[in-house]
Amino acid sequence: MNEAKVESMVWSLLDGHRQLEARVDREGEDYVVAFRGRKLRVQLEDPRAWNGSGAGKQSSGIAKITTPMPGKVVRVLVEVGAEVKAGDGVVVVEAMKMQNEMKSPIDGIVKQVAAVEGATVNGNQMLVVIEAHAG
Amino acid sequence: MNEAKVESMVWSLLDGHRQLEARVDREGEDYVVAFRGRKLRVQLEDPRAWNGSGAGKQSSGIAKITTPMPGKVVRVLVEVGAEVKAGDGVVVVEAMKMQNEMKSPIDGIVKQVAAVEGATVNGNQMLVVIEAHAG
Amino acid sequence: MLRKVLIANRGEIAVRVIRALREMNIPSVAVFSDVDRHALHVRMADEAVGIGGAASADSYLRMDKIIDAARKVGADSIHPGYGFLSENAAFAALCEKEGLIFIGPPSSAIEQLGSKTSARQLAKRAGTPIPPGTEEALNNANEAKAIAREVGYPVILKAASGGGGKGMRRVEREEDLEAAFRDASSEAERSFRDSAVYIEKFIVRPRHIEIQILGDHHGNMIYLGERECSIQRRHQKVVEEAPSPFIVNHPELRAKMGEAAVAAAKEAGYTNAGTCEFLVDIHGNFYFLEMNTRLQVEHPVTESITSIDLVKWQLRIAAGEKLTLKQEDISIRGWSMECRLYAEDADNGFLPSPGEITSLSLPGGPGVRLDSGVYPGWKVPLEYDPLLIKLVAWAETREDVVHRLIRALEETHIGGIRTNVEFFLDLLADTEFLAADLHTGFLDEWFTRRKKHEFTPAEIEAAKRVSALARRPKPQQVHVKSKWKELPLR
Amino acid sequence: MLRKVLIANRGEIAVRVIRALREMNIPSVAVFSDVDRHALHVRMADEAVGIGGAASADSYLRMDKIIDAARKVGADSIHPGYGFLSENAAFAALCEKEGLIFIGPPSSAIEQLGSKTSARQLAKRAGTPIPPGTEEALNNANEAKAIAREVGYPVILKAASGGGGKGMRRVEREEDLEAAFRDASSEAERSFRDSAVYIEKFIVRPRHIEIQILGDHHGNMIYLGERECSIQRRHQKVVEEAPSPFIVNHPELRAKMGEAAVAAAKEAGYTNAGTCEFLVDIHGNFYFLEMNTRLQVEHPVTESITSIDLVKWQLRIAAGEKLTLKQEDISIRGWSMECRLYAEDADNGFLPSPGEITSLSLPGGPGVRLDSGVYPGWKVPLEYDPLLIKLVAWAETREDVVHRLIRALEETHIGGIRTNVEFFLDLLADTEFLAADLHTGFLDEWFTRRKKHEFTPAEIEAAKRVSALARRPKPQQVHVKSKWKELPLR
Repeated sequence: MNEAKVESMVWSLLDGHRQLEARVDREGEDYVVAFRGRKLRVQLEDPRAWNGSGAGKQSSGIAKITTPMPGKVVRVLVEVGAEVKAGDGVVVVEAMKMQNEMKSPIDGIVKQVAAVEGATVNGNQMLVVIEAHAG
Repeated sequence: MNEAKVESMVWSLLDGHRQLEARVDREGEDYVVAFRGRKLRVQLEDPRAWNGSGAGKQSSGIAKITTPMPGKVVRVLVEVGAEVKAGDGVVVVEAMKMQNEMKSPIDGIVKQVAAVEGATVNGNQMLVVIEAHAG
Repeated sequence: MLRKVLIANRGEIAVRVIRALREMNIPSVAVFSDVDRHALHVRMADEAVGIGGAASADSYLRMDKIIDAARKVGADSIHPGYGFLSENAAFAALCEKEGLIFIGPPSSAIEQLGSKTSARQLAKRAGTPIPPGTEEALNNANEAKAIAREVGYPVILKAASGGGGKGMRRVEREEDLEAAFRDASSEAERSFRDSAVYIEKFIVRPRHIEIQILGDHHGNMIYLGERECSIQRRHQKVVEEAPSPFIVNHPELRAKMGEAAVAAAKEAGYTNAGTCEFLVDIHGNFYFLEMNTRLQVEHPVTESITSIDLVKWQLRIAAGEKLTLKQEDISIRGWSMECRLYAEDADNGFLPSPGEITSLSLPGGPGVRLDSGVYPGWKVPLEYDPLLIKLVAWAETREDVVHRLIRALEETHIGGIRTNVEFFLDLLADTEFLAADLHTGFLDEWFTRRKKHEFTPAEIEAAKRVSALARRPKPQQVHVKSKWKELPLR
Repeated sequence: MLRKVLIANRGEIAVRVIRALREMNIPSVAVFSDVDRHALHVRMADEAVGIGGAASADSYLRMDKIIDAARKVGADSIHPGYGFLSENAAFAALCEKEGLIFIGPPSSAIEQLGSKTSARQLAKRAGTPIPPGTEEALNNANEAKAIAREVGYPVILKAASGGGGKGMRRVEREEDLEAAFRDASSEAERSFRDSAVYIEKFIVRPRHIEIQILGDHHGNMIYLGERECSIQRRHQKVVEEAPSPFIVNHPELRAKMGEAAVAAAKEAGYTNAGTCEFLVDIHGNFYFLEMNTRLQVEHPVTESITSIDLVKWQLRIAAGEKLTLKQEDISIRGWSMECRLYAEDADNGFLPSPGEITSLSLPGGPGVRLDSGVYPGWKVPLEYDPLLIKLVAWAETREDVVHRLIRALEETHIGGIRTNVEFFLDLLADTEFLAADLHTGFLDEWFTRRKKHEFTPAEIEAAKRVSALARRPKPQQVHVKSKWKELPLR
């Protein structure tokens, strides 16, 4: 494959005569590669356990609720020690005129609340940790 | 004046309420500042004597003929020791389908010929040095 | 002509207005909140005035600060754009009181058309068809039940002061009406500080088709064809086009709807640019929905097919000029379609995605218009609407314009944040979309059948390759002072 | 339809053709010389083939390599763009022989129209008006003298195989004719390897007005209005517009000239897109100048006012499709004007200015079309034509389009090289230009009265300030390996 770096983070690739223009952006640990408007995520490092939005999808163990986007915490709905059911709202984050309620993915006990009402949060910032009921 | 750097080498300036967007590019020792498509040259350093295209305009002393643009030397019309009159062609440089004949600005003797036929030259590269006749 | 215009807005619409002003040699004044000092609309303006904090309530919604800014710079007129104060009758009235030209309709027209119930009454007086239902706010659920029996289910409850889909509830059966009434009222109270709710017959699989109008202060008013905006999510338009594929097949409707829109606007004493929104059922019955008393986001598609510059006409009309265009001068050529490029994660419930645009490459070539409010390096603030760029295409036919938009979207690269570019690429390739079988529920149905894009093996291979290249550390650029060289390195 | 198209060109025109192909779902193949591996047209193509060295003679003019590339990738057709091989009858003939579709007229038409003298003869046969003079090359200066006496001075000598203003000499008086004949012949010999020269009456203060035509392989041919290209320097067009301000005031000429162009093209057995160039004198007499047997650089202004995509029609016609457009379908809307943005130093004899585009910011908004062949970071090679970007604007009137172009030029920033942006800003503000009193010598006259732009004191102050800011060194970014830290630093 013949690679020509045409701009910073942009390559023109020739595979035989086939031409592909690839634009690369970093997103956290990943690389996002775009071909004609379509983006493909490439993980070069091993994804770290218990980090990122994937972690929230666990149905047992520990769930870390993180923000899917930057925004402002407008409401914290739980306290440490509170019992929550899967689907219960835990924190409300607002960005760009939209309010989004973060929900617990599991039944369990609130172990940690990092979210503070009125605070600005980045994408993927941890808000609440919930530990599943044993068994 | 309130200055906001909005991009690399681009400023938005507020002078009271008047807003000016200034885009800066380096060109050799100078800075070129653009306001709405119009470019203004700013010399921060002292201009060096006998360098750049201004030097070619001397009518006595030494004239260094330099290329006003990158290109290819297609013909060298003089040799060291040759006598030239002001207006005589000394070197022909071609770029982008256009041939440009560099002319001597003074009457004098060719002291040095740096141009080589077929060679690629950069902008402002010295081609020929001519010394004016004494007196 | 106007002497100096302050734009009480931000983003792409402020840029749009500034461009019109520059082409007319009228000085432009931007206003900006603290997070918008670096914004594109500020960079392009002749003058700029800071008006306060990042939150809209502290800046772009502060009437006093905006009037004050206009005074300070000697502006004689204010363009409100869309959103923010654009449909605020109190702001228009304040401008009138302060002797500033509000570039829009008179405050009295905004007032009458601002409440959905009074707009319904007005449309009824003008003979503009309205959906069967009430013109007045309901006092209780029992009133709602009586009317629902009369007009037949399904019905829809709507907040009288509403907009943007808030305070709305569709009801299929009488037993659900009471709960829906309660929900709609309380949502209306929360969103608009007005719990008033009214009821209408729900139009099944309707199209959203709207008529652009222009009226001057000399009694002249025309309509400039229609736009179809049936592609909506959460009652927000996403793709707009002109003409409407439905009207093209029912050409007699254009004049009928146009005249109905003009009649309603005249009844309100309307001037300047405005839009009359209709719901159209499959039989071609059309019903007045509401009047938007401002420039619409989607105005460029009308400009593209009529070759008329709506913003320049807004400015001329505001300056008291006569509308020299006659109804017979308005003709339609080709097809235009707009994609609203948003900073949002279209694969994740359209969550907003503010942040820095780390790289930006935009399309060009024939038939492509870009109304952008951003630039590479701009940090999209989280406080405002996530609209980044309007990508508008024009071509000879609807099929051609869809292909042109796809080509243009493929040329678009917005790095660092998530956008809906791929959502549009998928939607525009949909066969039912191409068949123009549109209705306001189209997107909800489409999401369930949406096909996932498959990358080719060559693309996947290439992606890995360039990621590795991107990761490769650059040759170490260590600037070492010369004396360091003399140190003994092990 | 065509199966796969190879574009035997580079720069903005290759990009233009690739965009049309992508919108029609036809695979595109770029070719590139060694210095063009990173060029924009390569980045946008589906396939790309290297064809040799930087010099055109080693790559873009190598018929064998281009045919070979088409074979390798399985292309069935070749679009020649403009320049390079586009008007080379031998290349068109080679394509025909090799069974490849040449997207342009048949080689026989190029052949007949390629020599100015045979084109003159052909136009005469077709009844298309030609300037008084010879149809045949002159044998000597005495023949020239005899004809000059007949048609009257001033006369012009032209190279029979010429183009681009080379081998041309205007002669005012008989005593200058002999020297001019010698000069023109030798320049023609040097430039075109053909010393043949012919003579014509010189039209004083003529306008350059040209007619766009389209013809299919089924005997249908139409004209698509005119373009005025009177703004020239060294016989090179710089600003083009459509319609022509002169024709707008003499509307009967459009059909007359259009029919004359079609007659000449039919006489040559012409197909596909072509342009018939005329000189028009102040009385409205028009004279056949030459036929350009290819797409013109300035085709977008015709596309803008007719709403017809010329490149897509080139492709359809080449594929054997019928021209479904009838003459009565062609109508003109608004006004369009093009500025050719060149890498050149407009303040210094328009010397080419190749080099790296260190920063690039392009205009957008309503009525702006950009046909660009460059991107930020692209190093403009010195081997080719310095055209970077065509900035095309459309608006309702000529005055509006000039103001729009000025606004768009003010939004344009091309850093690192010199361009003619400021030249256009000055020219478009000229009152005689606005008055549309154009002729081919307009620019020469304008240069003598050109006003120098004056910066405001605030701008000069700001320029110094930002230069100082730009100069300020960044905090030293030294990446030191950890073990170095342990070294004893004095």
